[in-house]
Amino acid sequence: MMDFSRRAMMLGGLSAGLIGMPAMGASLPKRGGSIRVATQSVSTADTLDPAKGALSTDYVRHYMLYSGLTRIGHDLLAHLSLAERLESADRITWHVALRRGVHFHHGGELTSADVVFSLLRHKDPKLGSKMASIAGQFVDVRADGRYGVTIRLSGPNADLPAMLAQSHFLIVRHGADRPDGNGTGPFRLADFKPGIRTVVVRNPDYWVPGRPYLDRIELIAIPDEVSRVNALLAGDVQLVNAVAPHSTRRVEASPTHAIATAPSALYSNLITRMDRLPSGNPDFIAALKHLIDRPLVKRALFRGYATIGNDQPIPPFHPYYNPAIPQTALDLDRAKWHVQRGGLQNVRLPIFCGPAVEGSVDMASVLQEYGARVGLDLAITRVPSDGYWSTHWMRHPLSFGSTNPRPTADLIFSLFYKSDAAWNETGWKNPRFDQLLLAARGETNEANRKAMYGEMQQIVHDRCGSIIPVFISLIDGHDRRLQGLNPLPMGGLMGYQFAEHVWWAA
Amino acid sequence: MSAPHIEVSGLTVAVGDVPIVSDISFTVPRGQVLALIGESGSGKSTTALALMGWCRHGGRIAEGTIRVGGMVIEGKSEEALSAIRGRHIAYIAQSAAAAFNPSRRIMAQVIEPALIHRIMTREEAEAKAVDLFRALALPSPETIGDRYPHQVSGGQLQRLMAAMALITDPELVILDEPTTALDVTTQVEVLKCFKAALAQANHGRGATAIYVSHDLAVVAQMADRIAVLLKGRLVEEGPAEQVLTAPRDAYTQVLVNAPHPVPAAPVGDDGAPVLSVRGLTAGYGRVVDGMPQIPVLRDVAFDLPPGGALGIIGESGSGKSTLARVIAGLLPAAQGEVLLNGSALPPRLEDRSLDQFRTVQLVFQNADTALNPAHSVRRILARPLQHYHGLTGAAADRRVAELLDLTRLPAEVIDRPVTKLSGGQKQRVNLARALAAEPKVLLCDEVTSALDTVVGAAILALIEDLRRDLGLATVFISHDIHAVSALCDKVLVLYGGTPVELATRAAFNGPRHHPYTSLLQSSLPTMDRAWLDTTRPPILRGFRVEGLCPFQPRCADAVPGLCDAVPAPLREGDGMRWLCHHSPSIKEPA
Amino acid sequence: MSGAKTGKASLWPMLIRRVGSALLTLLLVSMVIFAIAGLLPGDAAQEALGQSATPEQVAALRHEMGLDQPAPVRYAHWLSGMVRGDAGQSLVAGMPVGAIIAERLPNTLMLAGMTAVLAVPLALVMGITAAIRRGTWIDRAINLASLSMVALPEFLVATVGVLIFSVKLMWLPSIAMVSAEASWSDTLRSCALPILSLTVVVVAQMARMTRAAIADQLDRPYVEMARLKGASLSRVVLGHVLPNCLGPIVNAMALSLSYLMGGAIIVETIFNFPGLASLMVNAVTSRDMPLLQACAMIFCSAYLLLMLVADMVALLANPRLRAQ
Amino acid sequence: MKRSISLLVGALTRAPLATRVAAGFVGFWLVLAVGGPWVAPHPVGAFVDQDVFSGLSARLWLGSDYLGRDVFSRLLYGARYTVFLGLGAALLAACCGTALALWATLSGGAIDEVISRLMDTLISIPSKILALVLVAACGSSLPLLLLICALTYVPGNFRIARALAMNLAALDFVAAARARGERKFAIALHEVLPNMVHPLLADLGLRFVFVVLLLSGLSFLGLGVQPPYADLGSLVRENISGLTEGAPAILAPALAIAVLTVGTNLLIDALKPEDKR
Repeated sequence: MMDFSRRAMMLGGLSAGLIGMPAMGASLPKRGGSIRVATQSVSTADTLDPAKGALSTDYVRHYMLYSGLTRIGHDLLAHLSLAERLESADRITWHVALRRGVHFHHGGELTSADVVFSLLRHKDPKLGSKMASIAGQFVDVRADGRYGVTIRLSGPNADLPAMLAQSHFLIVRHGADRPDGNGTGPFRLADFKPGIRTVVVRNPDYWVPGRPYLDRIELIAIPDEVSRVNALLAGDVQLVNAVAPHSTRRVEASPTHAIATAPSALYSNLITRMDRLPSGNPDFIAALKHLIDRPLVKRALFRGYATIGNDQPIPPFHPYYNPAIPQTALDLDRAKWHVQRGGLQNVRLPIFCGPAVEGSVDMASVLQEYGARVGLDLAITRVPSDGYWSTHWMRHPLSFGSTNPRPTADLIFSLFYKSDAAWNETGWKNPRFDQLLLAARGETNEANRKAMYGEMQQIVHDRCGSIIPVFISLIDGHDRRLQGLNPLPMGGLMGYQFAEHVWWAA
Repeated sequence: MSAPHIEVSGLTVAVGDVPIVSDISFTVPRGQVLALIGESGSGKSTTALALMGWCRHGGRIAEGTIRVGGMVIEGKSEEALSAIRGRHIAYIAQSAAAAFNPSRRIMAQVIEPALIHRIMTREEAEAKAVDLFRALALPSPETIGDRYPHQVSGGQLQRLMAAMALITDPELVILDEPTTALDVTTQVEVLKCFKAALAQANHGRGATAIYVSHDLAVVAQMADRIAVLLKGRLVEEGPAEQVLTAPRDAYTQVLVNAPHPVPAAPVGDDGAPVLSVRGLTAGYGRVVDGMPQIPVLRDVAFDLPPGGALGIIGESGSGKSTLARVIAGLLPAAQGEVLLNGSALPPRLEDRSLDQFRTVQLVFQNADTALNPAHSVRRILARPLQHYHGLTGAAADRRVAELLDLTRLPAEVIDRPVTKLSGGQKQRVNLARALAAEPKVLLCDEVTSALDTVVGAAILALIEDLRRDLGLATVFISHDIHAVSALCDKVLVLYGGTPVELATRAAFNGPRHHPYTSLLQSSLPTMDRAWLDTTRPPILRGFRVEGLCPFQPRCADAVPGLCDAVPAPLREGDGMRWLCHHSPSIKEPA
Repeated sequence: MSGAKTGKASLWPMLIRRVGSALLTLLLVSMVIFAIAGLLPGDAAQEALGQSATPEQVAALRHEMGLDQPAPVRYAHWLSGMVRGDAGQSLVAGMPVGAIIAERLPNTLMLAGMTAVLAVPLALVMGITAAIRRGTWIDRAINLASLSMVALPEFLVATVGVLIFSVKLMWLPSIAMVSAEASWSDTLRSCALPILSLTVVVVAQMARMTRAAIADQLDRPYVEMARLKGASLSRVVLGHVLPNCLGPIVNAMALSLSYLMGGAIIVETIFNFPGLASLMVNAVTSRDMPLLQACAMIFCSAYLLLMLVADMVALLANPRLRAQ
Repeated sequence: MKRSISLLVGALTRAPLATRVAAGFVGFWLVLAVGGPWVAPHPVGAFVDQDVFSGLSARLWLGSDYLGRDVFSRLLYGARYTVFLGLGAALLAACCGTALALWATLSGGAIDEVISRLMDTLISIPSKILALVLVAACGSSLPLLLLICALTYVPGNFRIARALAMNLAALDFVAAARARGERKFAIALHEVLPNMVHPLLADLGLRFVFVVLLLSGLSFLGLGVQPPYADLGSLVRENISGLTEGAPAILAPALAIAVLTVGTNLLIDALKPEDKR
């Protein structure tokens, strides 16, 4: 199990230097080798601009080419990267000291100008940054000498180091309005065809000595899961992400391949809109929560590659997890009682689900199956991925959402559960929750902070219509000769950052 | 005398267990021509093809023996038969237009038998083919082989097919109705060529031949022996002279005393014409100054009194059928008008009234295509009753029964699909459908051409009866000069779309004619076995020149410097109107 | 001969007429595409910014992309560009549409071409064999086999192919990796499975049409005549029948082959083939109208071109039409 | 109608063995499509097996699928969608295509040109992409699926029907009807259409196969029938990862598609009248 004891590091004094990556295989890291990696998403919108990264392929590409100020480690905490120091007294004004002697691929040393440019460009609406709303917190970003940067926030936020670890905030060369891959990352760009492939070669001048190990990586995307696994097994690619749970048997059956899995905070949740009826009826929500056979979902849908959830977004392995909340379980009698108490017999509601949300169609099937037994008529409406997020997600009394792991509990709660959040999926409003959330940001006492987050979890579990049956584990598949792959809960392919850590032991 | 060249005994060809022909036996001495004669469905083609070991429609030689020369035909494998077909036994099909491959050059097809059987090199075969073309009197024998089938005329194709058959010097040639699809004028040429070619075949020794035909007069010209088939059985076989002059079998006697139509009582030329055609010009393609791009009919005019009968004759392509289509409205005229009861019929279908439709009824040539194969007799007849008279239900049923009775059809055919009727019955239904409209004018377009002689004669007799009983004015379009001259009050002769003669029946049956009419009449074969050898050979010089006499290039009586220089005048007199420099009575230019 | 001359003379009006109706068809296609794409929820700006975008951001990007103009204006703008030969700028990739297409068109053409090279002769052999052996067990076997081929979902065919040839035997790659640098033999090997899968998809229909066209001719008198010359059935079919049914056969083939351009989406997906069909799907999901229109125009042109070629072949194969 | 049924039965009792077998298969599927759900041992979405992709057993005749549901029951439900959607779409396409073809043929000129161009338009937009757009725009529903499948195959049917109608329109019985003063509609309905039935029927059989295929292709793209229901093609698609282990969950629906489509076509082949080829 992971060790979460070193948690004070979220504050100013971040753990210095690099994270020692415990290798899974026995062999020692080795230089050389060329691999091909396949992720699951592809688009003509594939980009070299970190700010615009939207898909796993983008994140992987960006982490290969660029470096960030911080990065998330296996302890789920932020660690320093290009920043040598990242400090704040009030958590409003932060001081960054940059590592010296770091060079861009096309020459030129990394300076404060690059960082200021890279952070401020997110605020330009024309750019279309994915992090525009978060970057709104940057009231001011100023160069402080050649290697120093001062960031002033609109309010206290202890999680800035973790936020900056996201791929969107990777550092590009100043003045690069359309970044072309010129970064300080472990690999240099050799070929890029949007929607087709990315080829990178080893950056010999990488600022981390000895890294990376591989000479060349070709990154492609194979959206079809069966094809992706077939390509792995056929030896056409050496590493894939998002292996479906029922495909793991096939990978494990191959003597030359293995899967790498990590529990994660990724979840697909059933969203009941609380500002409408009957989905806002507490009895309706309670009935639904008791209609879900979580072990069945874990077993049948995810073949065990999941962690049972309890209708709140913080997974059991998270530092702030509240273990005191009782687990909700399948209870048809209780569900029926709620249905009758709420006068919900013969309610007919469509559940919007689709391939856009992993497992949603099958979870809806489970729900429909059990719902029929207690008198709820839930009709499955499967809609295509295309347009799902703009037209269906949160738009109906019952729909499914999917939330990727976020670096901090604050981010998850702020983005999806705060009353005024744009993505307040259920549309609930809980003043106590909002108050706790704001207080936790400025709270310096770690124990108090944990207690606050614990109460927030209890409130979401009891009152919110976000139904989270399980947290879905991340499953990568790889050639056994590819070593050093140490899964990270933040995302597949070691939180998309595998490139500089793995080596080829042929 | 040596053993017969062909010996067929006890031949039975069957499809499944149903015999098509049974117990056929005959012999043919080497070098002689045996004619197989009978009506359609009598099994004459089946018998002839069995000599090649070939059975159509899944048939097989069930019983009997066939010997050609020393060769056993029955029971041979396909490979062995392929070695004989086209090499020792050759076949000349009824319709050369269909039997030639439309997409390959003629020469390639003519020499193919020689190449398949590897008896000549390509060069030798082509040289021989050119020789045969010459012998068959084909125009430009050196180059005609380079053309495609659609680029030569039907009569030429039929001769080219003879060349194809003869190129391997076969010992037996099977001719399957080889002139049936041809005009009488062309038939004469082709028959002459065939006769000469057969005699010259096999390096002058002459080929043995089987000549299949329904036309006794044609057979009389060609055959040494005649075999008569009826419903799959051989009823009489013997020397041609004997069969033609002293037939023993009752059926043969019917054939020999060919049922010529009984002349109908003429109808007086009095009363206003029910149908008049004035200066009619029609054709296909864009119309410029009243002249279509491809003119088919030029300046046609006639009158038809109520109850009268007009015959229209001419070779194929002369525009006979087009005339019927123009009157019926299927093809709008470019110029001129059609008057019905004195008032002009709109040229286009869309502008005609229901009553105008009803009054003029067209009976199509081919009942096979004119009757919708998806329908029953009842539905076909009920439709016009409902359409014109609003009759439905029991009233319509009664009228349908009446129509069947009127056309001498048995009542039980009423619910049969038309595909299950015989040819004659179909033509009667075709006629009944027209009568259902209760028309005043009946346009009969070659209504007997697809029928056997006897059946056709019965149809003609029926139409004649109906005309008399119902007072129908009838336009008879036909290539059968006998029938037209017997039945019609007036005869219009078309040549290349131009009316060259319009004669009363008396005048038409008289001795004086337009040269083209004379040619048509003299081209009709007779039972006289010497007829073919005494007819005049055809003439062809130059091409038709617009404005001049259209028949001039083929006219035996054309006067150089006159006919090829001055447009022919329209002359009138003695019950005739004709387009010629010659006066019909004298053979000198007038 | 005069036939050849008049044939040439009548070819031009026909071609001009065809080009005219082709332009009409292209216009119709672009209008239909524009209209139905208008039904789609969201637009390129929204899709590009994703879920997190604020309305102000979307509005700004929309203005940047010119999406704030009314639909007819955008269509007219696109059309006028098209008339000048400018397919416009991709809204999403920020590159000229022509450049994106140029990346993929050769791939699709190569895949379609190679499939045609394999499928057409195979279909001809199957169809001709079945026709020659009409009514025998060979005919029935080919009929059954081709029907079964038509009946199997193409993703199943492709997946079975991958499992056997890539995963099990490791003879062929499971994904198609085409790049300009790869040698011909590498490309061929890499595309072998997609080509085979597509061949299975199209060959059956072509073979059935070939057989039907030939069988239709076998009852013609000229076939009997050729047989009575002593020609074997295979000689008759190859030498006599085939030239006469070239028209319908080529037509059926052209129809099937036109499917290879835009219909190959499933094969492209399974083999990760960078072709036009997946590009078009991509254009739909990212609401990239200029790209979508360009793909539609290419598919439509390919279809029209194939049909034109088919008609020309039919015309040239038929001396009667040729001489008109 | 009664007459055509008795004709069919009569034809079948006299038909060769292969035809009767084909008819048997088709009849079997029709019965399943209508009655399948009543026979199904388990509800279509019920999770009845702990194991996934299990083999044949006495309890689960055709094993379990990728989620542990009963394959046999799902197959019975799936047959309904495939048969009815397939037949419905093929029939709809045939009706529209033939009606347009008759209209175009008998009108000729500009109307023919416009309809033909419209058909070209429809045929040159890839059907699966059209489906993608329409489903994204209108949401997935059975009527929409039916419409998409029908729309896809209208042009193909139109081409064939137009060629047939052109040939028929040149025949004398159509000229006879025109000379009788019949209106276009009556000519199309009474004279031309009855003679197109058999070739169109053969075409219908093939279109049926294509629709079944298109449906499975659409399910591949996630545009198919709504879960927990699935047509046969979707069953193949959702269980495709069982292919390596040869699970009945994928083999059974694949086989079912083959039997259904091949059977339909063999039956239609056999019903072709002898005198028309």
